[in-house]
Amino acid sequence: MELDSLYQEVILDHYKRPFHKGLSGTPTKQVHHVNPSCGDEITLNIELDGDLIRDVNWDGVGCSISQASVSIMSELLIGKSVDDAFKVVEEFTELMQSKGSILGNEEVLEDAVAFAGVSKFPARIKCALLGWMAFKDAASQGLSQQVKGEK
Amino acid sequence: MELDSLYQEVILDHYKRPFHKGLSGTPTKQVHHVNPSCGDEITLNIELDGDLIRDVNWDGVGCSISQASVSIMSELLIGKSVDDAFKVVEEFTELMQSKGSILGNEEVLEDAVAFAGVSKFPARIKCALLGWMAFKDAASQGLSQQVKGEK
Amino acid sequence: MTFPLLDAHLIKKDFPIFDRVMRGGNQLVYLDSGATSQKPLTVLDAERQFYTQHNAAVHRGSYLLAEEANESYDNARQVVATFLGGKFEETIFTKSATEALNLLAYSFGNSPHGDRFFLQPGDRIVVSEMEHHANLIPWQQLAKRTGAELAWFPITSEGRLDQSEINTLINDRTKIVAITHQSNVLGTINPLSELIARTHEVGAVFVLDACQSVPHFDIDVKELDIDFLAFSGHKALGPTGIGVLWGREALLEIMEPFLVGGSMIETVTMTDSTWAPLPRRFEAGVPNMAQAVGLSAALKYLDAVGLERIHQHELELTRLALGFLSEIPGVSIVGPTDLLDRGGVVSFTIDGVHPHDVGQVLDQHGIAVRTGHHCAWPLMRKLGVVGTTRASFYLYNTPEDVESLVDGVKSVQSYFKV
Amino acid sequence: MTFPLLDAHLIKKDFPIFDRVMRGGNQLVYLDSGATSQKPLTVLDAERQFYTQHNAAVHRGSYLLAEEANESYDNARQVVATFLGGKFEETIFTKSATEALNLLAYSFGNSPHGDRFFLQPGDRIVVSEMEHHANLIPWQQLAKRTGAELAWFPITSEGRLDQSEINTLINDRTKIVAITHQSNVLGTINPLSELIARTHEVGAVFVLDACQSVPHFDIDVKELDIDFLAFSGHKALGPTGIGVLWGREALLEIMEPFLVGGSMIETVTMTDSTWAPLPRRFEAGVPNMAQAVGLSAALKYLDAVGLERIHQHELELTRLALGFLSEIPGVSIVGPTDLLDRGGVVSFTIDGVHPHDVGQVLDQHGIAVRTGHHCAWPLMRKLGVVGTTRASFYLYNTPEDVESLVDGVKSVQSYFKV
Ligand SMILES: Cc1ncc(COP(=O)(O)O)c(C=O)c1O
Ligand SMILES: Cc1ncc(COP(=O)(O)O)c(C=O)c1O
Repeated sequence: MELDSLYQEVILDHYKRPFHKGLSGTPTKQVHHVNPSCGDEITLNIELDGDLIRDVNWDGVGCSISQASVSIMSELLIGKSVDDAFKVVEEFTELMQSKGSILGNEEVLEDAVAFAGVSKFPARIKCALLGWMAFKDAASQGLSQQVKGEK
Repeated sequence: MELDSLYQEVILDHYKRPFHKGLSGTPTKQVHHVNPSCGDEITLNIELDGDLIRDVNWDGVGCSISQASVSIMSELLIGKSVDDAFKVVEEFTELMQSKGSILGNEEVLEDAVAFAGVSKFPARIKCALLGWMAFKDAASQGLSQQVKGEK
Repeated sequence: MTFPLLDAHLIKKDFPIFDRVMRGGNQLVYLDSGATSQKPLTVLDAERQFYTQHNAAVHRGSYLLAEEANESYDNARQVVATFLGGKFEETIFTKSATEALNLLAYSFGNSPHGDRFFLQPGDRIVVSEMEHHANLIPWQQLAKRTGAELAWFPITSEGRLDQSEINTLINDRTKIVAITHQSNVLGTINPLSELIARTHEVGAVFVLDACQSVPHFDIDVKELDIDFLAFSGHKALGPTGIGVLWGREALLEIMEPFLVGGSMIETVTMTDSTWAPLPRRFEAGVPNMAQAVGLSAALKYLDAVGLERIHQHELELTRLALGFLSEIPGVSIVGPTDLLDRGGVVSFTIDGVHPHDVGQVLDQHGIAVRTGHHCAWPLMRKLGVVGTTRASFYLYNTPEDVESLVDGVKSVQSYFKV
Repeated sequence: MTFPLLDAHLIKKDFPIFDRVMRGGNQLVYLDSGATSQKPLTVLDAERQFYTQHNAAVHRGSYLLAEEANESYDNARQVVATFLGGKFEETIFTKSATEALNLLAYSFGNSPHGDRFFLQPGDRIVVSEMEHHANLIPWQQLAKRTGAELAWFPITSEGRLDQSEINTLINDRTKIVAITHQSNVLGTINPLSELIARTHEVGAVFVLDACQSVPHFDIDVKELDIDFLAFSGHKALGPTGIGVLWGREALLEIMEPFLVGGSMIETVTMTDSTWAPLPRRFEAGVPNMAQAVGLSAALKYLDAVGLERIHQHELELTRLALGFLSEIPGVSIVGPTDLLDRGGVVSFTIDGVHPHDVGQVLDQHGIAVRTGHHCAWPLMRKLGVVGTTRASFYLYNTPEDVESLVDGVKSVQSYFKV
């Protein structure tokens, strides 16, 4: 069934038991993003140590796709350098815009390749990207904050 | 030809040699009316003596229909009581809205029956009515001015 | 099951879109008429007829096509006016209900000091907590621009307008009261008579957002005794790109214009303009002529079927839906659960499944519902939900559509194992 | 006579209205495209296809029809953006050019104190004496509301923009310069490069009224280096009820919204709202989806024929018309009599016959022209005429149409014995 390409098992698992959910720690930067068409919201904390992503945690409301996506993303990006993380974000964004034409690079995206099916459902792409856009925003702001020595 | 029902000889005559054109006298009331869609304009003077229409004169720019109509109207209404004039105006308005279904009462409208054909040309009805509406406005205002003793 | 009121199966045949095949090879079960309605062939044909036979700019030419275009456009306006129980001069074509409501807000905002519609700090605008953004934000922003205060009717836990504080809410400083006729989320039909009486008692004007009522049941602006009304053509079987503002003649006549430009003027110099009489004063530019003609064909179609029959038909579908859905464990109706003062809109939530996911699974069955906040975010917050799934009914919906919905909801639950 | 550029006879066949029979049993000679254009079948079919296959409210549903409606609407926007040489985000659908220009004026008027677009006494808005009311009155009224000053370029006796005082007219206090690309009365195409350079030199924004240019010749917003552009779909073979505002992204991004309501928000509470990113911030409510789709089909049709060919074709017709008409005693051309910087619009007067009467006699021959002030009253006063008769050409006009016009003009003179 077409639907199963959207709702992969790993997505439903992360939806039911999300990782890194709950705001904690002393974030370098906190951002709040909204998807105006469906009302999904996310607050995302990033903790940086120079270029290193020490922690990502978040809270929010949203559908299975948006919740699972941010859960898988957090797991994937913690411990990476911001540069490397941005490459992953780029790869994921590309996958989302592929309209089902690519499967996604499992080396880079790991569990996040499960979202390949989302790209065939235009209305859900924004759900899958919500957390990633929040991360990108937080990381960029966090970095430049550190550079300016505001931290 | 259909066109000849619009441009009756008497209309073209009045267009070329309009009656009572040129503002003069000491009007009881002067009004200025405009047809915004085509830009036709008229300034109309009315001179009342109680209920009696002593004079109507006017100036303006406009098409053959609007110019001839006010010319014929002036000729027709001068010397009548305002009450009688209003009845003529009503009869003329009805003729204009008849979409060609009536010929007009020649007893009341005299030369103005020549405009019967205009009612089949919706875009020209406003041209034919411009002067009559100005007259109605001027007469009503003139009357109530006299009543209030403002004259 | 007998539905003697309306043969929706037959009506469906007038709407070509029902021939489409949806995801999973399913037939279309369209339950999103609250967002936009489908269009009968007669509406599409009316538009095409205008374009292929009578297309010319209205108000602007004296040739035959222009006369015909004028006549088509005037006739369309008369049909809408009659449908609402109003006058030709009182019926303004806009592009949507949203524009109609903004027209009011901007026109009031343009009023010179001392004018009836002039707003200043201390003045009050009253709305309700169940407004669609289109009948909230224009007033909210007008309040901000003028310093006036925005106040609102709360809603009860059942999703009805709480009118208990009506006399303090609508007070002497109130200039405008703007309320929806039927909630697009809850289906609640608001009882208006006291609201309108109180509004007029304090000398304010009453604006009715009739987006969800005009297409679905009989209304008459004179009987209601309202001052302004707005609705959108696309929710009433009509084309997109057309809406209507109806206003009391005496009020429209003293209002400032909104959009300015061609066709709405009397005279123009470089530095000054005067305005044309109603209704043209509020319609600047070459208007949406074909859409007006299409809308009038839509309203004629509704009239031919009969608004009262449509309303009763929708109520029957609602009765079915409420009955079946509330029997399913884990499903909660959002809004009134009885048929009192209610239209054909049923919102609900499913425990453990986000509305967006509900909609996705239903889509796989060919069922089109709306999910999310329905452009009524303040209402969602008040109800304490992130969103709902909403089924909205119209004259082409059948009892079988409701059964499909109910089966679909059950399959959502089994898919997500809740 | 050979017209190698374009086979207008063949093109006519794409437009069903040319099958109509007019007054006097004549074929339609449509010379009023300056007011509104006729529509090719492909545009009508595109709209119908949207309604019968993909109709749903955009931005609002996750079911298949809604996805398709979104895609149709997005594609339409991309077609328009590409046609203009702009970006997707910069391309806003309105109901008309009139709405687009009012959008700018109201948005600027909504700017908070100190903002780039905030206007106050001492500031200046510059237009020209040849503006259509749609590009005059919004600025005139904005000036009144804010206390800013309205200044204008005069025109020469030949009907060209008099730019001799450009540096004093566009001065340091100037915030907005709004000029038409091509006069709808005179056919004059205004040379823009100095105007735009001077506008930017003083830090003002340049607004182009492209109603008479976008449908008729190739333009590119980036090459022109303008800041805003407005045009109407119905003059470009598209449906009624659709217009476009194009704006530079960096400017649109800092502008206040105009119409407010659904779909243009980010978050909403009872007392406050934040706005969605471009282009949605400027499109409140369920949009004119079918009309957007129709417009994109129209622009594709124009592209397929080729804008440069269309322009050259219109120039050839204009050359013919100017030549023949100026040979007739008693006929005076209003506007430039050569082809330099000129489009396919020819205005003229006939001694002793009022334009309205000219139009009436031409109508009897099946010829549709526009007569009167053409929504440009200040220009009429400047030219010292009560109105003109205007023939405007488009891709479906043939040399025979021009001959009919010329014959018609002669019969006007003989009918009125002048
Ligand atoms: C030069 C010009 N500007 C603006 C407009 C206004 O266009 P619309 O009435 O379609 O909004 C027109 C046409 O009427 C025009 O010719
Ligand atoms: C109650 C209500 N008001 C206003 C609107 C706005 O209508 P539109 O988007 O057609 O302008 C809608 C529909 O979206 C609605 O349901």
